[in-house]
Amino acid sequence: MTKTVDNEPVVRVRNISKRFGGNQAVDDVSFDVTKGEILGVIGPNGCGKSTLFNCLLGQYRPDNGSIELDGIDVSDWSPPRRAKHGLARTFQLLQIFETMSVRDNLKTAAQEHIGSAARRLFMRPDMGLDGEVDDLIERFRMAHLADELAGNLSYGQQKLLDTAMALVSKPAVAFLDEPAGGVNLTMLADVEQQIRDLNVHDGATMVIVEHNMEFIFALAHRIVVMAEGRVLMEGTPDEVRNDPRVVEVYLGGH
Amino acid sequence: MAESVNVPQSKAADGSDALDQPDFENRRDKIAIVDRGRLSPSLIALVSMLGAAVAVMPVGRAGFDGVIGLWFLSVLLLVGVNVAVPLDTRNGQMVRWISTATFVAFMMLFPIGKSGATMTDFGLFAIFGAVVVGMNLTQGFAGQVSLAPAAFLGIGSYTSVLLDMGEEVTVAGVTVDLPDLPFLATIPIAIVVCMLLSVLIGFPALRVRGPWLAFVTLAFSLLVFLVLNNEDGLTRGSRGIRVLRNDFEIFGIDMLPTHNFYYAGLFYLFFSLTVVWWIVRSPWGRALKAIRDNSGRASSLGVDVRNYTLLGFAVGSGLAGGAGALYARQVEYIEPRSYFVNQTIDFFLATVAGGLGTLAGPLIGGSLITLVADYLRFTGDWYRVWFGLFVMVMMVVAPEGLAGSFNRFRAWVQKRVDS
Amino acid sequence: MSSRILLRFLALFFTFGLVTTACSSDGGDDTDAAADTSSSAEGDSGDAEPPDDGTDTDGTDTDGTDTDGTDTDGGDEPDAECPHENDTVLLFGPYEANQPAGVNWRAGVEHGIRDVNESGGILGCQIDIEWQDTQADPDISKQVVAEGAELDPYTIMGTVFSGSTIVNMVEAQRAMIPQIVGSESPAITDRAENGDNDFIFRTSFGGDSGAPKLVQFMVEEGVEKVDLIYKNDEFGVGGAEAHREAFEAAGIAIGEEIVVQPEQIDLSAEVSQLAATDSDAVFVFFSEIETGAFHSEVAVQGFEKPLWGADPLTAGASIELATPGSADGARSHSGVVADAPLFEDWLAAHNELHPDITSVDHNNIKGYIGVYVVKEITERMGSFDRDAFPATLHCASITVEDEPGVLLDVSYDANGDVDRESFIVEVVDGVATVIATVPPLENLADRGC
Amino acid sequence: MEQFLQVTISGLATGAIFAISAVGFALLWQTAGAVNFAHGEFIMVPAVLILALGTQEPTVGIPDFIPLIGGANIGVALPSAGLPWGLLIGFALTIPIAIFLLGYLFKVSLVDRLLQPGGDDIPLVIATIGLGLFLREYVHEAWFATPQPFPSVFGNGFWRPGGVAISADDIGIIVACTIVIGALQFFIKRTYLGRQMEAAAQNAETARVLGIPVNRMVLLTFAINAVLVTIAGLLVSPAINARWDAGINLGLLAFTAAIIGGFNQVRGALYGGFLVGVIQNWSGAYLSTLYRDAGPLLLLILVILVRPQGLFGRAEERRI
Repeated sequence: MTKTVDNEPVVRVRNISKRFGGNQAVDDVSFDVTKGEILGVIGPNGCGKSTLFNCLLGQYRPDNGSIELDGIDVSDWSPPRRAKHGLARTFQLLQIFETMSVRDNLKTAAQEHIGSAARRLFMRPDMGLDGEVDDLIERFRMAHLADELAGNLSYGQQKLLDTAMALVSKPAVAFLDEPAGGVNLTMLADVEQQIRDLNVHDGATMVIVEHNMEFIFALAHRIVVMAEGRVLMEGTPDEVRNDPRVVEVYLGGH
Repeated sequence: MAESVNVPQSKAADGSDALDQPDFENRRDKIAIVDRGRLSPSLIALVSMLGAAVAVMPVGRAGFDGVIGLWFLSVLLLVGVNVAVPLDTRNGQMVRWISTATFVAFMMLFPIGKSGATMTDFGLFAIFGAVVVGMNLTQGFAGQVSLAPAAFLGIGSYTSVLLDMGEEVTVAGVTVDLPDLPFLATIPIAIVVCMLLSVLIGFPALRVRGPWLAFVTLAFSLLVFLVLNNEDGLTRGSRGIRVLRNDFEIFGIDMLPTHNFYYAGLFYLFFSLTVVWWIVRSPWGRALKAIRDNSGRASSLGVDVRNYTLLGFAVGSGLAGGAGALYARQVEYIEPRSYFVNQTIDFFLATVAGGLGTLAGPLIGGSLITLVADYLRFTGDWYRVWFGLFVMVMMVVAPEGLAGSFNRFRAWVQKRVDS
Repeated sequence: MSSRILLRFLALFFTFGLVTTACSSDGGDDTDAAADTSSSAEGDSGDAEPPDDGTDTDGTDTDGTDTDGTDTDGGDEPDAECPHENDTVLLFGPYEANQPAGVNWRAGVEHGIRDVNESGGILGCQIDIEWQDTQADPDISKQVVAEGAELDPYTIMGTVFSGSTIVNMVEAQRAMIPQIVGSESPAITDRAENGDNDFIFRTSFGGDSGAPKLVQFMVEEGVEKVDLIYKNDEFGVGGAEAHREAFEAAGIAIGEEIVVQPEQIDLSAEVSQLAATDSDAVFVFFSEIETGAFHSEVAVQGFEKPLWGADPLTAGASIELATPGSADGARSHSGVVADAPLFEDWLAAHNELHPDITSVDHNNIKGYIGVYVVKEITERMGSFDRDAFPATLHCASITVEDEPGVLLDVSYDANGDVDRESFIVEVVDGVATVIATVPPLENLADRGC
Repeated sequence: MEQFLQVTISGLATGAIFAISAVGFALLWQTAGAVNFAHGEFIMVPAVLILALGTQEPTVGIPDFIPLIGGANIGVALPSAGLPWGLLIGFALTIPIAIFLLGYLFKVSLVDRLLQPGGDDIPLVIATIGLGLFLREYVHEAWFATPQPFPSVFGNGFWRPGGVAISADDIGIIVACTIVIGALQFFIKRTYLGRQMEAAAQNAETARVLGIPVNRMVLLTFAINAVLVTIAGLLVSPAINARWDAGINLGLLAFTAAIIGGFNQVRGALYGGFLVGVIQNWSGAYLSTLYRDAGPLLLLILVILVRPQGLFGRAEERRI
């Protein structure tokens, strides 16, 4: 695995905490995301990974802590504003626009990042995105499905589309919540290949939450392990693999 | 709300995050998006509706003679062709354009030789149709219920009439001399005033998701009624204002006679349709559709849900305001009662019955509350009883409305033909 | 390939169908219109059939006398031929089928038509009427009158609701058809408001012509200062305005003025305000619903000032809605009162004809009188001349000697307003009782004649 | 001062009308997630039924349900013995009818079909607006178009202690309304059945796992609502008469009271109702009778904008 990672952090997460009633879902989490890397976040069920994502991307307002993008504090921004400035994401449960075509799904994901609101009203409907979107569809090998309604796709294809939607706008960092979740084995390799491809060729920076260990260990440059809302450890896949605490957490978690 | 039952909650006390909170349920609106914002074959459903209205016009209208029979036959054939030919093919494109052209031509040519009463009815159809088109943008495309279209209709009417009369008005002890503007100039002013007002009330109300806009607009429309009814110095209160269609001339054609005035309404209807069609096919429309499909996901992709929804609401209200300016001339007398909540309920039911999120749906709905209602007048108020029942049954059986049902029927037929 | 040809053919076909439809005119042929009329009259006014049948059979029964009548008339005016088919004259009646006022109006008009037809019709022509329901909705009433005008009726009889009349009278004016209405809003006959409408005529007082009479009576009763309470709609505001002027003219001071929302249910704040003033009397301008609540609340708070007001203050419906006994002592001015001894015979005949109508009121009488006004004016003109009708009726006086059917002497001013003898009514033991008769103003000269 | 007391007391009485109208609306919203825009009509229909079934002079009959069958006059006439027996008999007869029509049938035919977990609530809003129109126009066409007098169960008595007039009806409705809402609050919070009901409403899945018959609990909610609207019909109609169009205003005021008070609290409807009634009367007496309705409306808008959970609602339970 070639590691072409700059040391400059593009996203800086500091002391994020979030409490639901009596339950400390996320407890003082800090880490950096460096440009060009794939950062894996793992941990047993209920360790607060998705809550962390929701805090980072603005769906939840954290009790305290901050997130900086390129040195700008975006903690008070609304989710669309964060998205426009390069923080893209997917959700744990599949979230696509089922009644829109694959092509329209991708255009929707891309259009808000270019032009002004007025241009979006008065420009041609495709906003010059046709070529770009078609390229991506081609690369995801869905060209034959481009005009199909997204709801009619198979689950694996939908998952792939979901991931593609997070990446089509070329975000600074893409937060992917279980891109391999529920995808069958034949598609899995495909998903893995696409993600690596985007990372290597386009230099896309990604933070990936994943339960499929094999998948994440193969992809990630660095891995953050969470347990009970806290960061348990941080390191390369090899370090994580060999750390006894991780094993304990997983066994204890079950 | 119901959807919240199994959903993790935002704990933000002021709720400002809530609008952007994703739906973890894979949520699909019950109101299916069947039309996809294209000029659809459901136009034909409309054309046949109008055909029916023409054929069965009550008292003093044309009987069911040979010509009307021919018209019916044409409509039936048009419907048949629309059902049979797949839209995606080149023939399908042609069918679509023929259907649209037929509708436009019908609306343009229909008045020739028709009586004044018929055209009063069709004029009202054109104006109310435009209101329902706007309401459909708010409700069908932006996914928010506005219960203020009648209030905006009223604001539009009064704005336009007061500026047109150019009299002295007194509000809260302050006397202002209003300018005497030409009628045509007051229409855009009415639109802009309504849009500004709707932004003013919509911006805070759309902070959180839920039926809040419905409640706020309901309260707003009651307040508007109170102001219209009570500000005697401004609106002359419950006595109302007699409106004259006197300074309305386009290219030297006096628009005062009922026939000519119908064309003004029709033009405004086409204008509203064009605005909505343009928005729906533009990237804006895609964003609106994405919001309706899954607002949480849309917001995470950079779609500013609040702004888009607000703009959908504002444009819808603006269209109602412009329609109000024409409505005042159509009925030639304005009084606050015409803009009470029961008028809103009519618009609302028309929007739903016609078909949410479709382009032809509002036209069908508009014809239901004007043309068809006129035909059913012999039932007294019973038709309103059936209308209420019809809406309930429709929400249960076919929530996509008449236009949507037609599309579904068409899809069903084509599936059968294919296999 | 062939489908494209088919499509082109279809396109041509549609265009043909479209153009021919669009160019076909409607309502132009008399025969068509008449056929439509008769069929819709049968289909639509189901409950009106008995009287219709009655007139038909009466018509055939009394054929001989009829022709006699026309002969004598015809001697004077040989040209007078009936404007509509089958020797009839067609009227059009827009009315509120869902409101007692509208139903009563229709019953009154039908009663009048029956009586006129039995006595030979107008200039020998039997009256035929086409009814349409306006649902008490101004917009719909406008549409209904526009449609009705296309039947080319001789006159339009209705509507009763002021809010409707003020909207639909534009259509009658445009079609130049005289319109006889039961509405009482002052604005209807105000030439500044109604765009110089020559074709509108009342059958009873407008709020403004009734006012001076009542005020005169109040002066005689020694009232010096009065509080006004009225509801905020066409009826209340217009009425209050007319009475305010009358009070000022008569030198009665006006104390508190309180405006109430239509159909307001809680009047305690308003009543307590009224109780606190030093006026001698309270003048009330409410409809039945508010009046009922008002009587009840006054009884609870117990102030002793006499209540004066318009028709609804003493109307049967208001007394019914108020708590028992609370309406006693209230006095109002009424144009025509069904219970007046003068109308006893008329009332008996009316009840016989329309046994299903329990609350016969002034609207029935107004409808009845309206038909006879049309008859008398037409006979004065000697022909069914719609264009001359307004000029003839404006400033005309019709006495009971001229035409017994008008029940009371009546005179019209130049705007279509009426003046005649009227009544002061007081509620005694829960029943509205006439306590005085007020003579007409007889100042038509002041009102444009 | 006298006037202030007078205005405040009658404001409370009017407020009690709003409160008793609002409580059913709040209950359905809280426990079933159903926003019922036909709620005003739900109060009007039982009032009409009570009148039809129980007036001493059965002038109002059962309407022509189907024109072919024709009307039947089945009013119950009873001798009066100082108490409005006919009214109470009518009330008793109406309760089962209301539970079936406005509870069971409403739930089964509309709510169950239109309100799915995770679904949108707009279809139900639309359908209940249609239902409101249907009920209103049906009563209008089939029964009567004019307001019908409706006697008060508390009689027409009144007292004037210290110059302030208080009628028996005012006192009766304030007391009855407070008792009914208090009892409902007690039932939900303090009884086993009530807690089961609330649990079923808050998290259907968990409740099901815990063995609570969720469906039966939701049905119970609708039945309670039907009883509440019947009581409301009995209590409010003396003041506003039995009218086909009473539902429009009642519905609007019920929304206003429920939202201002906080719709996630049954108690909120009580406070909201009293608040709306008193504010209305105060603004009528001291500001302008023209804008007596504007006070509550402005308060409503303000509450929605600033504190959507209502003045007395609990923020932490707010559902978005």
